[in-house]
Amino acid sequence: MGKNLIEVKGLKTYFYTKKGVIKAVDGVDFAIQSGKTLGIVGESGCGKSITSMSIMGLVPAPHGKIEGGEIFFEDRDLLKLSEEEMRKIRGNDISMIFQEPMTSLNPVFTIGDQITEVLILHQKLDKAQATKKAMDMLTLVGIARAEKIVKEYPHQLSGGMRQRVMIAMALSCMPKLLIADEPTTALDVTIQAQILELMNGLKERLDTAIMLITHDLGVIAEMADHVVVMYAGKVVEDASVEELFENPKHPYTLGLLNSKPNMSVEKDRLENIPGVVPNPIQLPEGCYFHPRCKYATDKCRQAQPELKEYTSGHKVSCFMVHKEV
Amino acid sequence: MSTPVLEVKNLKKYFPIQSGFLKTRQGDVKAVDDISFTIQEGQTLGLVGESGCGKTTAGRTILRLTDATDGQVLYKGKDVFKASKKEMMELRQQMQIVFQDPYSSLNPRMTIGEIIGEALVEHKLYKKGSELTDRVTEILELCGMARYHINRYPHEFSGGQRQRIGIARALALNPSFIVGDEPVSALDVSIQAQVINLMKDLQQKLGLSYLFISHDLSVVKHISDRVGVMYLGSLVELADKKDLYDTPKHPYTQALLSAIPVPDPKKKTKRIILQGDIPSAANPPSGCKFHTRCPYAKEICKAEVPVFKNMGSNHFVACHLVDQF
Amino acid sequence: MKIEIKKPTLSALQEDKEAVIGPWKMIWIRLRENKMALTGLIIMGVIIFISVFAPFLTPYDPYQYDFGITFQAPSMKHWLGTDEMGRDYLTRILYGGRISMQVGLFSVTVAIGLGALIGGISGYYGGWIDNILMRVGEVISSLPFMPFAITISAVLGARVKEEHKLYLIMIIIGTLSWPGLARLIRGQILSLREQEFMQAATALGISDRKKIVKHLLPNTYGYLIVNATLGMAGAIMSESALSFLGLGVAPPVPTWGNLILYARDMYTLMYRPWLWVPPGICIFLAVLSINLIGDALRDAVDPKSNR
Amino acid sequence: MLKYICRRLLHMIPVVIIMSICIFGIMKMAPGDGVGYNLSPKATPEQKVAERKRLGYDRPVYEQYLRWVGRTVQGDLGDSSIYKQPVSRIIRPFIWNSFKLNVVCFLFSYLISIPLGIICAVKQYSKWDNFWSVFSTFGISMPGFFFALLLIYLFSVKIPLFPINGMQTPGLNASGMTAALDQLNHMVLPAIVIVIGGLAGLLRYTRTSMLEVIKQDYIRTARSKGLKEKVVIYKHAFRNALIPIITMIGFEIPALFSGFVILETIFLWPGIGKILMDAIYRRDYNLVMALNLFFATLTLLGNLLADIGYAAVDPRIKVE
Repeated sequence: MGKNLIEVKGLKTYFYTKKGVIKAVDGVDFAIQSGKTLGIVGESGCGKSITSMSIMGLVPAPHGKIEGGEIFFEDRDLLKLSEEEMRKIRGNDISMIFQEPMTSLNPVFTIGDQITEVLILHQKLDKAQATKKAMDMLTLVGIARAEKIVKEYPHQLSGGMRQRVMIAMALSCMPKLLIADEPTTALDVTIQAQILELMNGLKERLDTAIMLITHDLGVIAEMADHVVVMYAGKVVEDASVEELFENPKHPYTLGLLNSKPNMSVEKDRLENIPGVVPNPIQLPEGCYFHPRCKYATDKCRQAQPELKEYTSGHKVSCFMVHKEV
Repeated sequence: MSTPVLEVKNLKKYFPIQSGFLKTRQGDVKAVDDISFTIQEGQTLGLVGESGCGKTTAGRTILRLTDATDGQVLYKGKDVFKASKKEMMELRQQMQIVFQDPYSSLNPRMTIGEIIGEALVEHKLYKKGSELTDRVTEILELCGMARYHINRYPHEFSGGQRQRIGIARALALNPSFIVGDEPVSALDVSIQAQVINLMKDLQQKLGLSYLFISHDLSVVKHISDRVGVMYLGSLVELADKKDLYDTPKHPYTQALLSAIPVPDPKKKTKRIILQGDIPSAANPPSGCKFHTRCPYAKEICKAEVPVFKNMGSNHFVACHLVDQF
Repeated sequence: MKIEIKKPTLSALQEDKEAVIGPWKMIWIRLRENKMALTGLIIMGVIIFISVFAPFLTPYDPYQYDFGITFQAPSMKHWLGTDEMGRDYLTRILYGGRISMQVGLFSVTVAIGLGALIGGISGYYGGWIDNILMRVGEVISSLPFMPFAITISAVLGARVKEEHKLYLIMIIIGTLSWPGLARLIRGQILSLREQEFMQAATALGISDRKKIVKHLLPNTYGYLIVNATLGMAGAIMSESALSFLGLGVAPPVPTWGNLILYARDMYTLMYRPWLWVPPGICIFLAVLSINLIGDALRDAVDPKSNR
Repeated sequence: MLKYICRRLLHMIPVVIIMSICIFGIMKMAPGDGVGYNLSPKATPEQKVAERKRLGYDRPVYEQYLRWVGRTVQGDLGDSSIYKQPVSRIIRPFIWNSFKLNVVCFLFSYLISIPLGIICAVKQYSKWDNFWSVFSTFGISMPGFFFALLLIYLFSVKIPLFPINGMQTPGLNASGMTAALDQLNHMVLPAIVIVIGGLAGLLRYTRTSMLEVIKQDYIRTARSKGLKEKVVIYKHAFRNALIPIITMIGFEIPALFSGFVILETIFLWPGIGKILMDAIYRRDYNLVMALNLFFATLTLLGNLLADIGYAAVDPRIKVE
């Protein structure tokens, strides 16, 4: 076991809206080791993106607020840092790529401007050095004709190319952690394959830890070393990737795995999870998953299960799994 | 083999590119460029391809939602494009469509009852009144919704429910053929499974035939009997599901299949990564449109358009080099 | 133990107790929650009330002159004094409100009617019709509004009877302000036409007429109302400005705009503020309340907040 | 870029043609035959016919139109009946007077409203933002002429700080600095009216477009790079918000001139707005036509400038 690069403990991020409080992230724990990839899986609204924004210190104010918890990054609690200190970490030690490559780049600046901006800011390079480095980075992410691309604007590039640019930009300061929020969801399958291969290759070369957020279990299996499954703002299962796919324990994880048609196993019907994701303002009593869980008992309706170790390195948050019913 | 419900012969749909002061025609986007296939009664044909390959346009042209440039579509032997206004009204009862976007596909100013019942009144099958309400209720219940939903508006429903309403609307006229235009792509995985199961159940109960358009190969595999693969407006391969997925013959299909991330960390197979981006449909490559990205491309591929030929047991492939694989 | 949930509509069941909220009701609820809009609605309500019930609120006739009591200062008998012909000034303001609001309303109706019709035709049919209509709109919106309105009013005004000038003003304001609206409606229809529910309507064999009446138009009402509201504010302003220049509605018919005309007399401007400040405040309040309502409506009908 | 400008100019040709027809048509509808002013009132019918013939009014309308266009293109706008001089010569000083007032106000309202709008957007819902929101709603609801009258009443009549109207103190025979200051003093009140009116609208506009931009994904990207909030707002967001603002500016230039008509009349500022009113009251149709032509040209120029500014800020425009 390596050392933890980042450790999130009891993170709570709430949003205060007119209709009530949304507990977008409600007590989340996980850790990522240097150079490893952690996959965070969950459906829309489970709080996975807000978790990443909390780590970056970019929870949209004034509605959103981090209400509790600690985020240790190299032994420093990010939540206790000043905005000034946090800014030195953003884009430098921790950087991020987003789901929508088409809208994540500023349309009125050239690709070169946007990459060199980070380098000039964090690495204190001058314009010429930064431009050279930017071109190196573009070459690294597999963009030929880098010297031409730096002078182009985002609208002149395809979606796949833009995501490569985003990656080049995010990696240009050699961050220790790269947060990738659904990096391939908006891309076509063949382009997705390109980007995933690129990310895997770069991870090995640069020794960057990756926090990969996705709803696609296939991508997780492909990329991650360790997996965290989230549901309604909570972690429901936490295991190594092999363990999770071989021995999924939480009914939600099971449901997720079974509801995706499998290419290798022919099934007549998909096993689905009935119902819908609960309204974040009126979360059900007890275990948040119980209204959709076919094993739910009275206890599940009343008390909230804790995330506890099931076997070594495999944590589950379910009464049934821990035989506490 | 039963009788074909739908025969598509050499279907073409070109969109003119206009520009300049006088809106002169500068060329064509060949969105659908000469595709042919048939769908048997009670069966599902899956149409897969990446964005911009023309699969959506194909679906809409078949239903005559836009006028075709050339070609023929026969519904149970009747030429759809040559049908008179009156004949078309009858055909509309037989052929329906379910859309991708659960938000824009329902008119926000109409109640669910109006959305589903509208066509029944228009086709003079029912008069407004309790009988109509009963029929609408029946359809709603068939799709897993309830009677009290009738007076509600679309904005009150979740994505999955909206998609059910979309299906209910399509079923109202009792059609026998339905085009599903990415009907589950906008949904979360667990909701996707619900809608796919619903579509399969309805197919069995009502003997429907589907043209299922999707970019998700695993979903298509699950629901289809036969699968066609499109690239830049053309079909490159068309075969029974098992043949296509087990022994893909076109290099594009092979790459596409190998590009899908498999939700099994142990199966990290070596994948074929296609280089480059999908070319623009406004300016497609000469010869075989795939040659710019094909790992096996030869001189002939740049010069000649490959024939879409039957390789036995109705397995069609458009590739010069197919015999070498 | 196992609990099977048969239908995936549980959360919908829970919501069942709530009343059905239609799109219009939702707009109304959002409007009611907005304090600014509420203020606007109240001011507007008062203005409409006094305009409609003017005859019952004052014992005087706005046209009844009495040269014995010209230019009196405000008193208990004449709250805002009298004008140069001895007419009760408050009465003239009350009746002036009627005319100003009418002109505003009719001008907007003309503008909306033309804009919706032309924008609708342009958007729905496209092609060369669209090209020509939009070019014409472009020309009209390139005409500088005030100088043109003044010129037309002066040129045509000389050919029109004084009592018909009212209608001339309405038509001038209306015809000069439709293009912006037409462009908006056109854009709206173009984007609606591509919406999947329009495709669905085609697939269901819904007739063209019904597609327009039931699917297209209801989805543009929101925008129309917002623009009608904001347009009315503009129309009231334009009318008052034209009348102030003596090129709008001509006395003796009172409007808020031509009542301020007294201020062009230096003596009145300096020593009889009650003869020009009250109508000015009336215009300001009317326009303000309409703007407040319009702004709130714009937020309330925004389809993005529907999701 | 040059090609783009040429294309925009080409695009303007039909607009100019239709516009000139409109102007000509309106003037043709004017009462009277426009012959009067060159002749003495006692002119015989024969003299009138001769004069009509000399002016070409006996020709078919389209021919008159073409002749008018021909003359206009050559810079001949006819004679003014008030001033008995060629229109093209007399309007020049008036344009200059309007321009002086306009440029000052224009720069002022922009310099104030754009930064204010940005701050309001950044501090959305703060007290500061609320104050300016209310201010701008009041500002756009206030009829300019009424506001002008109020200012005159308050600051010229009640507290005599500024002159009531005019462009210079009558009888003041000064030059240089004194004259300039005198003129500046006369400009204060009209300038306040215009600046506040323009500011209200523009502030709102800047705020809205800034708010729209701040929501975009690329702003999140900029923040995630660790950029200072100032850089995020003033570099990344503002550059994008500028695109709609420039369009607005294009429309605003002629609108400011338009608003002048009323204000110049109230303040007796000898600019083109005021002489338009004089010309209208005294039926000097050649002058009216020329001024309308000037306003229209200005509008088109404003649109063209906006298009160019647009292309300069938004790299996406050029490739289209």
